[in-house]
Amino acid sequence: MFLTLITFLPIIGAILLAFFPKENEGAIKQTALAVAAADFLLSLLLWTNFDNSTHKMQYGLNIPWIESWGINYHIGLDGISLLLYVMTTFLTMLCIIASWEVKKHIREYMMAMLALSTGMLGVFISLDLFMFYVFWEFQLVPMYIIVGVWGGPRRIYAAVKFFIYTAVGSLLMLVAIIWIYFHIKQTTGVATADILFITEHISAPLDTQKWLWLAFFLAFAIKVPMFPFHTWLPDAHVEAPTAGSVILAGVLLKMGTYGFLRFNLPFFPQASYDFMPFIAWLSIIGIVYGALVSMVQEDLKKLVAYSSVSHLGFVMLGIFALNEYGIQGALIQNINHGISTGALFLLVGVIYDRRHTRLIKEFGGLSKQMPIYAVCFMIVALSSIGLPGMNGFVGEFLILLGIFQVNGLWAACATSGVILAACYILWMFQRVMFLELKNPKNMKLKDMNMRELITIVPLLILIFWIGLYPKPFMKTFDASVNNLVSKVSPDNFRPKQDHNAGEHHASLITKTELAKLNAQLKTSHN
Amino acid sequence: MFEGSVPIAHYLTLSAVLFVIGIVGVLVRRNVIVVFMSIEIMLNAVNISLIAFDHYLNLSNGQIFSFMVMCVAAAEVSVGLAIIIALHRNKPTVNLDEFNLLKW
Amino acid sequence: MLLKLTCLVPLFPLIGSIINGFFGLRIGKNAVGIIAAGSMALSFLTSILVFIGFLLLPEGQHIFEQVVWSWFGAGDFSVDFGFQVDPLTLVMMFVVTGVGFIIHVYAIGYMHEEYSFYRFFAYFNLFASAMLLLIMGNNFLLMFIGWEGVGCCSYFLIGYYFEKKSACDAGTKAFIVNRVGDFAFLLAVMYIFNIFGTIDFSEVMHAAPEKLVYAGEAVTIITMLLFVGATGKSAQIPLYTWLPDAMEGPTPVSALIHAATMVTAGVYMIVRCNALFNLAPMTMLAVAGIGAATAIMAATIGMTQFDIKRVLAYSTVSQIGYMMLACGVGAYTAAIFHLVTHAFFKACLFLGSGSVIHGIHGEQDMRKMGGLKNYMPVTYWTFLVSTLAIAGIPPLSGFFSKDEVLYHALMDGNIIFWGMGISAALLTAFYMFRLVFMTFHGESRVDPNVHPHESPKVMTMPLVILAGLATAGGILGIPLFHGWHILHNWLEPVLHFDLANALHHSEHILHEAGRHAPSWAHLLDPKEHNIWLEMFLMVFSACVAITGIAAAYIFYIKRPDLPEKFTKGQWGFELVQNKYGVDELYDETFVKPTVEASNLLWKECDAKAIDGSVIGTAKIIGWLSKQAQAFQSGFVRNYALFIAVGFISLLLIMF
Amino acid sequence: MKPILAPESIDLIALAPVLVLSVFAMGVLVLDLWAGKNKTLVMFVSLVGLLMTAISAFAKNPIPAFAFTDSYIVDHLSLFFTCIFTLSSGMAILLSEDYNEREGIKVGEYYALILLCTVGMIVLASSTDMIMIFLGIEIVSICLYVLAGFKRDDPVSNEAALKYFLLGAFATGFLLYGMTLVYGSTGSTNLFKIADFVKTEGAQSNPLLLMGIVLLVIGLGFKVAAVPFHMWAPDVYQGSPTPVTAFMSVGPKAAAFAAFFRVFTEAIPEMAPSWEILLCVIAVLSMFVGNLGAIMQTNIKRMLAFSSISHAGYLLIAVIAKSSLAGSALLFYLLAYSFTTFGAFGIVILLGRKGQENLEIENYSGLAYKHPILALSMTVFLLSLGGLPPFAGFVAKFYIFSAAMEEGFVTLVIIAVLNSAISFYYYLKVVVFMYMKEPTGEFQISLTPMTLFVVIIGIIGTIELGIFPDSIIALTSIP
Amino acid sequence: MELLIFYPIAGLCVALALGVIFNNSPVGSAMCLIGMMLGLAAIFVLLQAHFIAVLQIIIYAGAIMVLFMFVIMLLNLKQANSADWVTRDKNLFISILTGALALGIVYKIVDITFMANLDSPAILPDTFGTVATVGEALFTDFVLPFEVASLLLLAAMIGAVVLAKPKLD
Repeated sequence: MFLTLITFLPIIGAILLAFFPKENEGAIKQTALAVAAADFLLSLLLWTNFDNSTHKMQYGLNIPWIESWGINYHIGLDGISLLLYVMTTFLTMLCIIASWEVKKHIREYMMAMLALSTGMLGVFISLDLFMFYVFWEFQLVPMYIIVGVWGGPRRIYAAVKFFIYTAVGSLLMLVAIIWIYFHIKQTTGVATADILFITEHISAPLDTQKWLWLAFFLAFAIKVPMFPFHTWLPDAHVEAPTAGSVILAGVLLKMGTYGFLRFNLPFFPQASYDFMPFIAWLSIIGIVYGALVSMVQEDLKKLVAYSSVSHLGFVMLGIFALNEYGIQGALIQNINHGISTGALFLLVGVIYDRRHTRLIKEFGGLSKQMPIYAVCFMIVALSSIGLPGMNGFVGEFLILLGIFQVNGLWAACATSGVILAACYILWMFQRVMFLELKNPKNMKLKDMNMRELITIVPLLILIFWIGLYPKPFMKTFDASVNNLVSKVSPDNFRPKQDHNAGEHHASLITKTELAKLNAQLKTSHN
Repeated sequence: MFEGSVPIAHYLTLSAVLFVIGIVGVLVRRNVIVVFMSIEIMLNAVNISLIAFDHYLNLSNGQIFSFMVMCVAAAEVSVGLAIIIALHRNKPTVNLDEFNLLKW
Repeated sequence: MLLKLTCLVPLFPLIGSIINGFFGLRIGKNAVGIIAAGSMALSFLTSILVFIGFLLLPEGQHIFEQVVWSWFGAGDFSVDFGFQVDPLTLVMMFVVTGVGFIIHVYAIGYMHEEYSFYRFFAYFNLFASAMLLLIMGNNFLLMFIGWEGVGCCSYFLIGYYFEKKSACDAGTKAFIVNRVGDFAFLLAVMYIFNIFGTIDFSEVMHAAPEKLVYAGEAVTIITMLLFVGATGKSAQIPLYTWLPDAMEGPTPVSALIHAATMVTAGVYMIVRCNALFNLAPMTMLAVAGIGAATAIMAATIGMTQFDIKRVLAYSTVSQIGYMMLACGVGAYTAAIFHLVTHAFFKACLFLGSGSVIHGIHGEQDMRKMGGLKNYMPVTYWTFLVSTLAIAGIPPLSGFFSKDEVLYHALMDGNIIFWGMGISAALLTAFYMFRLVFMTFHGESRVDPNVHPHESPKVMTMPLVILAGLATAGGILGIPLFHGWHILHNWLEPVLHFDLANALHHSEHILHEAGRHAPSWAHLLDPKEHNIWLEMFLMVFSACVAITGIAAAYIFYIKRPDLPEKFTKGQWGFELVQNKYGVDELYDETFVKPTVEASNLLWKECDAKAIDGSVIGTAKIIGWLSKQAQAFQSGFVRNYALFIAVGFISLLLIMF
Repeated sequence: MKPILAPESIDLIALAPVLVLSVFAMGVLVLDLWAGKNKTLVMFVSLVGLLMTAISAFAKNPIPAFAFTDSYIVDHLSLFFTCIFTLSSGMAILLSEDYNEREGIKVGEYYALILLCTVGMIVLASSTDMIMIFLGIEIVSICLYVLAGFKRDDPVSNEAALKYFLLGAFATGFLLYGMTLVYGSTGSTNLFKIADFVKTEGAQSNPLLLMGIVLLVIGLGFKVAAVPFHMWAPDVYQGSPTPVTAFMSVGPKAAAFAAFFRVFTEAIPEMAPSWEILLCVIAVLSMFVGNLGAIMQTNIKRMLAFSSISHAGYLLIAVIAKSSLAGSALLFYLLAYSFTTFGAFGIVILLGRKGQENLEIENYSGLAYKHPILALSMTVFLLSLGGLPPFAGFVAKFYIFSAAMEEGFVTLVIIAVLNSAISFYYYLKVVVFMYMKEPTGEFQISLTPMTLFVVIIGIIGTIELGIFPDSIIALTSIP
Repeated sequence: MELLIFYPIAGLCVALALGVIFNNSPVGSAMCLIGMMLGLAAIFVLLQAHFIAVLQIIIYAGAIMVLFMFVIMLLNLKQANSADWVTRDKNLFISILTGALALGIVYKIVDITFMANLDSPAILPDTFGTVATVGEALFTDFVLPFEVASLLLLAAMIGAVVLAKPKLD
């Protein structure tokens, strides 16, 4: 019930705002902020009361919704969704602060923001396929409006592209959902779309599994976005208003990775295992490709957008390592990307508000004019290239560790992304912040004001917190991930002897192999 | 050789031929009235097969049916001609191709 | 218990940097300087306390670990935020904190004119604490924090004059080149975890002989990767190119980061991992080879440069080459010994050069110097002492360390390494004295309207101290009597390695895995320490050094015209002078292609191919919709026609 | 000669809705003579008539009940359809009130025709004899011919009427021919008898029957505006008075689908293998042509016409699936569709004013900031038409797709799904204009009560069916 | 005997039908149509559907055609303008297509018709097709359609009035 309240609080707020007079902008903004902040604080309660020891769904609520189809209003949080949930409320709050200066149709803007928030929260809590789909599609609309109304010059193109592109994927997922619904109905005789139940009972033959897997994959891969499906992202990011980009990068993309963890892996473990190399290579291409392309961007936001492609490649790689290291790394990297990239977008927004351009060549030498800004930017930049001691490193290392367990080559290719990340971020930083302050337009730029600092500082704190002491975050999903891994671990599928040994541990004994030797010895004794 | 009755297929063929002639009429003529007549031809053609089937099956549904068809035809004619008159009021022509405001 | 203070050692500079970073602008320069230097002093004193505490440890315990908190982990992987103190760490701690403190003091004087004084010291302290983290971390990842941390700080400090393009480029270059090394390091760590299930130094080193096969694939790959990491940090072939450019930074930075401490991190890491390297003869060969090659190549370049700091930079590269050579032949003690002495005299040299530059208002070209010894005596004398030390003139520190390296190169390595080493020594002596002569002797070529002057006390005192250390540093390892060798005995617990046991294990493992083990018997036959040979070598290398000096004297004092004559139009010289064109080579082979490829990817692949296909689909749909519209001709006749066509086609489908 | 005995199968209770409504229709005609200029009274009477019809539909139970020698049936399908018809006619009348006021259509016959049309629909939905079906269709069509041309002074309206009439009559010919052939090859006009005959005699391969089916497909396909028999729809929808357009795109379509469903699932389910393919082709074509055609449109009525073509495609999927679940899906879809469509057309009407109908999509620019509520509801309707959750359209689509999926028409469902992705484009286009463009002209919108009322009903229905569809689903589900 | 009567009449009907659609003047077409309908009546007689035959003459040839003529006169359509023919202007393609189409359809239908094995005609009683028989069916089994037809006509009537009235009050 509490969870329901938190989830729907924002949209209630939005409806409330509808009755505010247009002119009374102050009140509108304050109310919106109040709602968002309240939501965030309440969601913090969820975190503090969360029981880390179990993978079971918590704060669950399961009441019939469409009885004749056996569809329920079934919600709950587990380790995988908790942090994303909290991050959503958190970023929503920050975004509302960040868009304090929005002039045009402020009321509609805030309403859209809050509605969007509910949509995203709903995605993370729903434990019923039908309900999940409802939220999954619903949140497109406010985002579409935000991009399309308050965006840049090509906003309409970007918005429509975003909407249609995402919709195409999701609709195929819908087909898969219906298929599963009937499959379950036939096999178990229960008409239900309950995710947990399905996870328990789904037993499709492998080839069907693969088709279904692909259907889900398309939906999520477009959302993530994975390599060949990423082209909507730069447009959307570039055109979206600052807050829009932050939400887009911070939460919407995570919904894709979340989907992989919630559906593809548990529903179709065998298929996931079979598709592992395919995903791995796509992710690796994404990592390198994203990095290379962002290196030559002239528009700051575009650069960040492509860097997201690269980062999300890491996340996907981690998920499809199919072991604790990888998946935990992926989850924490989700959060990290939300924080770092979100912060980057906020910072880009700061200079965009002042100069109304994002072209790198327009800037240079800013750190002389706005030192605080430069410092914040530096910290965020370093965290996004994964400097150890900052958040980025924790995730990336775990992910690479995880994928290394599977295949050293993949790990090596992926790690090269680390170098390229340094290249594009530092080069960009140099061109924007360093060198002489030539452009007269930049001569009298103001440094960050209080409001902007308020939006950035919490993120900076998080950057170091997660970088140096991520335990409080990581322990939330420990149990859930272990449970997940126990389901999807490749050992369940691959022929029993560990063929890693054959390939690249040639002349050494891995832990597993030692264990096996001991086991043999024991058996020989008895 | 002139003994025996006409095989039903021939009646059907006749009706088919007339039906198609009706179609062609609709397709090739631009005069509303004539197009309309062609449609009447089609209905009549159908009547033939209805009766023929009745004759073949010794039933009376077909005749009822064709009776209804005639009602319908009458109704349609009245309405249709009314429409044509209404049209003519605004635009004194019966050339179908000149009614071309609505397209694309 | 004193050892509990360990965690404070890196903490003090960190606090100092935070204070300076946030409030530096308000509290004024003096306060900033005091805080910065003070924090270093504090951590130096703390290290002394830790040292005492370490000495008080019960007999046989040679390592102390202090876990501050558990950093992160997943599944059975977990890594602590913990420090470890052992003899090696202590040595490095003293070098870093001690030399670091001195250089901080010097910097107060040197940077005094700077506006963003506080920024400099914030970075500087931050660097110190990162460096301490690097050497004190008790596992690979913590070391990696320091490892990247120092890289990052050096990036800031090289780019300290961020309005100079060259400075920014140099900084970025340094960072990225280092990243290449880090990339290998990271892979090595993962591989290590894959095998050992832990990344704790002590555990890994302890388990190495049981888990790894001597000369096996795994250990070779791991050590190779680690070594690549080391080449990145320690500016060895092929990743050395960033170090000379790094001289864009302020001189104290060059002294502390690019001479005394950071660049030696690679050597430290290899010594730290000696247990792994001992198992990988091939890697060792590579280490030694690269080291020797770097030593010679850098020395040759050093002979041809005219920028005083660049000369020193190349000499640094070449000296680190020595250390690598030592590591490569298994003479870890020698490596560390040379590291320490090098820290002393190279720091002194850099600071001296800084003092010179400061004295003649920022001129760095030696051709515009000369005859300065009268203007700045202190600088001159200290500089001379350090030069003698690096040239290897007994009884200065450099002599002993370098000599030990060469001895081991001959004994444990082979004659080629020794040959390379000794020739490098010759070149060193030559170009260092070339430097001295061009700078301090001969007639002044200084720009007349510049009036050279000696630097203030705060800058000269450190010079004196360092010169003293450079002189006396040799005591650490004078091999007078067999086995009497302070450093050697001190480091024994860290470097102890039982080869026989390791080989035994390897055979066992291979047997288990059903493979056949090669015979390693010959590796075990003992080598005796030949005191007389060592004596002979000492004398020989001393002569070599003197020869070098003499050559330099002839070239730059007696017959200043000779260099011209020899170098004029020599393509060889040209080649060497522009550093064998390695920078250009890298530019052509890596940088440019990458950028072009990226542009291609973006403009062609992304915009045209991938996004093109998306937009193309949309276009196709639009076109189709135009067609669909075209049917709506508005003629009843056509509509009827469609019905008829539909009729016939349905009939065709049906039948 | 012996006297003719009235058969005992005459059952006026079963026929109640038809009787009530026809009585009211005539009543309205008579009333119109006295009512004079102000037609409000007439309107109310006809609304009452519709209400009573809806009630009287439930008079007969238990259902299913047969009457008139099995040529008339009262079952779940016909009952629910009757409700949909009355609802849609009611909304149409409400819409017409203000519209007619504005456009100066002050004729009582208008209402009488709508009522008669509704009678036709009811007959169509509940008759199980081809003759009845034919008559039903004809009643509906003739009323619509007239209604389409009701703006007599407007050449566009006339043209719409003419086109509709000529093509309708043309298609009637096909339908008739088809029925004839079916009758000839099965020896009966009664759907159940036909079914029996087909089952027992195994006439699956009888060529005459097959051709009859083809012709039936054409005739009915024309009524539901399925490709390639759809060409009339855009023109007629655009030309007719807007309320009539709304009415046409819901009631008669629904009725035609009722007939479609009855004929194909009750008379010739045995022949499914042979007609499935035909319907699949038509359905796919309808979806594609409908959506593609809509993309380029600038006139909103025309756009909605094309979209209704594509919806016909979706609905055909239900006919193809032909399970009882499909029937329920059909009902639900049509209900949702009627709410949504009437809401949308209501707003279209609200935006127009005398002499300037504002039917171009450009006219919607910036509506969101002048009349946010209107814009929002329009958005809701359009998204619901596109099938976006949480609105009625989504649940309806989900329902139909499920039905098809259960019968194993996966490919068909995938095509449908992709089509709704295309459809988002043009639905969003309107949203783009409303929200993302600056206003071009001034809006002079008089929020007339009746129309507003319809819009509100539409909104309520759309959201209710979208978020809490359970009750309705329970109603629609055929036992 | 039947044959002798059937084929000429059938031929005549077809000819007249063609006459309807290929006749330049509407009046001519109407005349042909009347003729055709009479021919059909004859064919109905051949089929012993006397009642329908009569209706055919009364309703079609009588009422409906009169209506047609009436309208033609009302709108006094003269010789159709030359644009009346599709075949006489650019849309040649369409017309050819239509011709091909027509022949195709005819062929197809006839083909199908002969495919069906319709060779066991029932033995007809004398009462077949008499007013009595048809009437009885009409008022027993088909009473509902009969009634509904009245509604149809009502609707048509209203419609005709509404549309054709010179001016609506």
